Amino acid sequence: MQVNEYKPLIVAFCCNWCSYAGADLAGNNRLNYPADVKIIRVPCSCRVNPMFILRAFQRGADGVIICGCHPGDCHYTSGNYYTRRRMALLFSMLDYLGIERERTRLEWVSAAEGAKFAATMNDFAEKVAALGENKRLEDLRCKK
Amino acid sequence: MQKITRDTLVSKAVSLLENGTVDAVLGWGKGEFAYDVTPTVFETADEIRENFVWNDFCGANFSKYLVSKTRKLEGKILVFLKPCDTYSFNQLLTEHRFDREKVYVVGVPCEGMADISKVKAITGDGISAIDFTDNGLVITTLYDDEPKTVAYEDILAERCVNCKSKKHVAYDELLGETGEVLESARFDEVAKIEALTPDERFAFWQGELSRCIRCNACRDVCPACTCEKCVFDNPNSGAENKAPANSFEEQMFHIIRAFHVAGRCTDCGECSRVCPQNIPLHLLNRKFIRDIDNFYGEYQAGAEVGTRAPLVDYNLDDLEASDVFERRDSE
Amino acid sequence: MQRIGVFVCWCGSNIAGTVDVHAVAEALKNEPGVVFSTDYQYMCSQAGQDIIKNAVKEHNLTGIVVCSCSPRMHEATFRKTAAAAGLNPYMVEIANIREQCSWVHKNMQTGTEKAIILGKAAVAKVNLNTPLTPGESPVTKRALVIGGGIAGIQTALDIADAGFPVDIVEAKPTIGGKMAQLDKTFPTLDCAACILTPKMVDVAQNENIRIFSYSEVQEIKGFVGNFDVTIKKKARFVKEEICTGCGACVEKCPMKKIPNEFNLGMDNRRAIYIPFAQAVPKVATIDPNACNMLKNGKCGVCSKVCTAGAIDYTQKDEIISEKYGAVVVATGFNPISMDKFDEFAYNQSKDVITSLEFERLTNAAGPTAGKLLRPSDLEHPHTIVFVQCVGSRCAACAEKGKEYCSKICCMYTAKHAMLVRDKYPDTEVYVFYIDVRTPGKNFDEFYRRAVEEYGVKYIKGMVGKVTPEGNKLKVQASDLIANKQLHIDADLVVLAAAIEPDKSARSLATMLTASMDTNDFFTEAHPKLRPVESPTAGVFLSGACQGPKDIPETVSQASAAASKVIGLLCKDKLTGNPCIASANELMCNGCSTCANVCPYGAITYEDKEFMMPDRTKALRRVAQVNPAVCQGCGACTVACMSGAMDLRGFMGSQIIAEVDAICK
Amino acid sequence: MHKDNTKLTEEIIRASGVNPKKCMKCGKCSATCPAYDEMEYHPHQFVYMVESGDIEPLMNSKSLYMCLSCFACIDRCPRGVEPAKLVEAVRLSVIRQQGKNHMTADDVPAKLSEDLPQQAIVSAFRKYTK
Repeated sequence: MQVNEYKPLIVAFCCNWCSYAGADLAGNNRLNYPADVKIIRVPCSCRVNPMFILRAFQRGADGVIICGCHPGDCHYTSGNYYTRRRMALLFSMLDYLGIERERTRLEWVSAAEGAKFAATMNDFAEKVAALGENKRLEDLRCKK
Repeated sequence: MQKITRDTLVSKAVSLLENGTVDAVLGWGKGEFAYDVTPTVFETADEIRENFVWNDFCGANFSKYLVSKTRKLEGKILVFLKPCDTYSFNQLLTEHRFDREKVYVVGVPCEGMADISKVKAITGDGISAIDFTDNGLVITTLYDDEPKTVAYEDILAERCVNCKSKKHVAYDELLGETGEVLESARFDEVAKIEALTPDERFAFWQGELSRCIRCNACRDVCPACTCEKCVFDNPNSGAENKAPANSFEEQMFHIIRAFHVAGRCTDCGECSRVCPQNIPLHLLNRKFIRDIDNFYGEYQAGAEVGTRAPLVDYNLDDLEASDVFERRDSE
Repeated sequence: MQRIGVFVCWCGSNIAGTVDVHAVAEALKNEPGVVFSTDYQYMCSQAGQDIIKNAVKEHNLTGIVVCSCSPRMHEATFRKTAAAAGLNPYMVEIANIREQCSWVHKNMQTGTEKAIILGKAAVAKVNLNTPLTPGESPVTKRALVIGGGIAGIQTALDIADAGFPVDIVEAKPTIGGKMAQLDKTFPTLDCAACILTPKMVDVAQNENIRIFSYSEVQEIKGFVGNFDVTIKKKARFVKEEICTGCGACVEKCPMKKIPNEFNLGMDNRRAIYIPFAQAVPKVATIDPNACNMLKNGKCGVCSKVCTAGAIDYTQKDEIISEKYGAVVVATGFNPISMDKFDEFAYNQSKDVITSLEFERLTNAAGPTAGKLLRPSDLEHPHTIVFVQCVGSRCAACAEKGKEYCSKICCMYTAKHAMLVRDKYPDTEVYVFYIDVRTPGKNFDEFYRRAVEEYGVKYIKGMVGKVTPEGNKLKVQASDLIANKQLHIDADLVVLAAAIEPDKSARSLATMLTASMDTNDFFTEAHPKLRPVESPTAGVFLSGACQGPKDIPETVSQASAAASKVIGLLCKDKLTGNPCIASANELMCNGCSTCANVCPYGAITYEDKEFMMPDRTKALRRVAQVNPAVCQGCGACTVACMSGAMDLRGFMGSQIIAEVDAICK
Repeated sequence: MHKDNTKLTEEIIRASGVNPKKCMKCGKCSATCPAYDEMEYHPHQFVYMVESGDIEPLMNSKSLYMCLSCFACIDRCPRGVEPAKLVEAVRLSVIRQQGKNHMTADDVPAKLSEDLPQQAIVSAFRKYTK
């Protein structure tokens, strides 16, 4: 087993107003999390199309996490409520297809929660690393 | 066996066409084989008398055709809709996809439609003639001397076995009587899959989806897929793939397609009917419907015109995405 | 193909300490579109910015990637730099290699690898960037205030003082609202009329303010800076310009038994009436449901006695259309109905009243001329029971009460109790409370005075049942501290009814596409940071339409709303955020899904003729995004199935390019 | 504070379907209760005692059988706490634990009276019998 060698690839979509700022705060406070996490800035978590998530998996991502403002704190008042429904359904569908449920996550991280951002990323990266490479979505169609 | 007769439908169509109520009729037309029924626009009474078909293979849902047909036609078009078709009709109206004024809906009661693959499984291939009798279908094939009788209950399509409603939710006129919304077991199959282990689920779907030849029939027939241009045909969408370049794109196609119709899919079952590979695509749609019902309260797309679909709505105390599995596993 | 310049910042050792900046600059040189790549100690410094400017000129750059600190820090800086070099500012993208890379990773190798990937993602995005220009729209320099209570009055006065014309639309025949019905105000106990009526006069005399009383808003179209509003001025059958408010008509009107709304039905008015002496405008109004002349054509007394000739039985509703730059909602509140609270016997006994009715009973201009007499027999009540939280904090049943705290009841009940004990020391006063909530300047002191100086009996507990028996009200209540059930024979029971938004608010919100919460209070653009604005641009919130408020809070919110309106009206043109949604009409289904999720009501639909792929022409319904209203959240882009809706600056293709670059 | 009654408390909460945490301690239940003076523990105390797991004194108290199940407290509780259902649940658990009935068929004739609706006797019999 080469679990220790394996480095997962994680894409994090962060909303500009809360979570991206939370990630910046984690940086300001020098809170470590794995370099495997790469952040993409979006104006609001509701900008994250399920298509982006699948695209990331398609191109080899092992985990995708979406971070937005806490419910009730959305800069655009309602964006994260739509995100919550969309992701709940999408995650449930991926699980239904037999894809490991730990590969996707939706988290609420405020601009003040640098520590939560780092902790979340550490935890997520650890869980994804434990799963190993993301094969299932790729293999779903080719019967071995 | 359908209770309403072809003659009733034909004379209704002919009289509405002749008295000028409508200018065209959207109905089922003769195809190459007895079981092969083709959606057809009739413009004359003679065409209707000649080619109009009404039998147990008239499964096609015409709601979707109205989007393009009403655009082309100046006057009114008559459309025959079975109960499940009327849900799609309402959903399309909710989405402003055509002008209600340009359509004259005649509701047709439906006793359930036959699934040709179930028929062939019994009789074998080479069907040359079908007689519709009270006892079932009497089928003559090229390879058997004696015609075979198959009972209706053995060949009823899955979506009709689990019929969700015999109620017409939209019509201008009814032939026969409308029924009630039914208690159906349509989610049993979904629940069964949910109860499997992730590995088993994966194996199940791998088995099903690996057969996809990406013919797009499911998309083309789906009354919820009426986009002017599909994201999969659009070079700028970032998801374009007319033919799959790698295996992964297939999954993307089916997941995204199901996601795009989530909350809008009326569960008419056309996708599974037309799939040449018999992939149970309705199980993807029903999964979303079941989740929506469980997470956000029961919702039937198309039951009424103008309702707000669950994915464009929210509650302040909605289920968190992280609690989805807990909620489902606890059931 | 873009010509992209990459500028890697060291940020001293902040970045260079964990990221090999030369290696990053070198690696990014090979990315598609990159024609120039360099690194420098401090890119944000003047010298650093000059490097960028020179490179733009020298290498004819069309796009810029700065690998530096967070875009939240210096995106604006580098956009300005680009603009100064003649580039469109939106051709700049930042790769965040400080907060999200060098500061969180310790190892030089991993840091450098990640920085390169982040740089690649930024390059991939810039390759798809297009120049963006913010849209502009003109501003109509006139404000509309809907509601003429203290909130509307204060907002209108403040806006008018800044020199902008304001119209107030008020549904009642006079402005003044609920405050005009109050007797004294807490915690200072000055009389409401004494402080309100001068303000009402100010409104009437201010030449920047027009009052449309007895009117309602019928239709609102348009968007921030450009609202088209239709106002229906209901016929009052009296010529407003001519009526002098002398009141002769009122005195002579034979229809005397019309319940007087201003006194909450506790006395009567005539069919022609002026709500109260200090009404503004002080003109008479004929109640068409009560006037014999209007109903049967018999009477005409008022017309005969009016020396000014102001009566006009043929007057019709008038429709006024006006343009406004800003709309202020100040529709206020009402006490909820007590019909569902049988246990308090409100409908069985005249002596069970609400607090607002109590205000009228103690008001010098009220039905008893200020003497506290019980409504049933006009006797002095000797025992009064006040019940707090009637319908407030009531989560059990939505039809009955409200889940929220109505906020003002604790204080006005303390005021009532105190005033009673002050004027009539022989009266026993009980207040049943669940909690006494008195946050506010001098509020708790006020409540304590009621207890300590005036001897009001505050009892922690609730009234369970009120039963009228003879001329008494049997009150059964709990005292939770003494752990006893109390039975009090009261003469008067006063219910602190919960307050709810005015019924007109819901339809108004629909017209404005302004969002509301489940209780029909208007939602703020941000609960903490933008409390007086609606998420719908150009719509502002004043007073209790946004949530329960007392007078000082209402007035401060009213002035805050006014200052926001003034800020808007000061501008000649509105410059929008260019990163907004836009619909590709050729792909749009016109399905309204996007409009359903838009929190700002920025999306409308139009029928347009299109050449279809089969060369026929067809009329299709397509989405139109109003650039002045869209805030660029992107909710619509995901709701849109066909992908017709896209967000400038965060296009689907750009984000996918970033994903691809990261996952390569 | 109290002896560990977690299991019993949970049982009572589950049997009654009541969430005592919703209580805001206004006392309207006690204000409204017609049997208040007969009770050692009053409705609002009842809710609080269940919430804090102080069940035993309740189970040993006569208060349980003083509740008339008139449901005035349920009707008037502004938070939808439904104290009478808690009383009922505690009553039931006493009956279950003791394995005996608080009222037998033999007790009925003695209780019959002109003024008492027969229905009250029947429902009391049901309530106090396993």
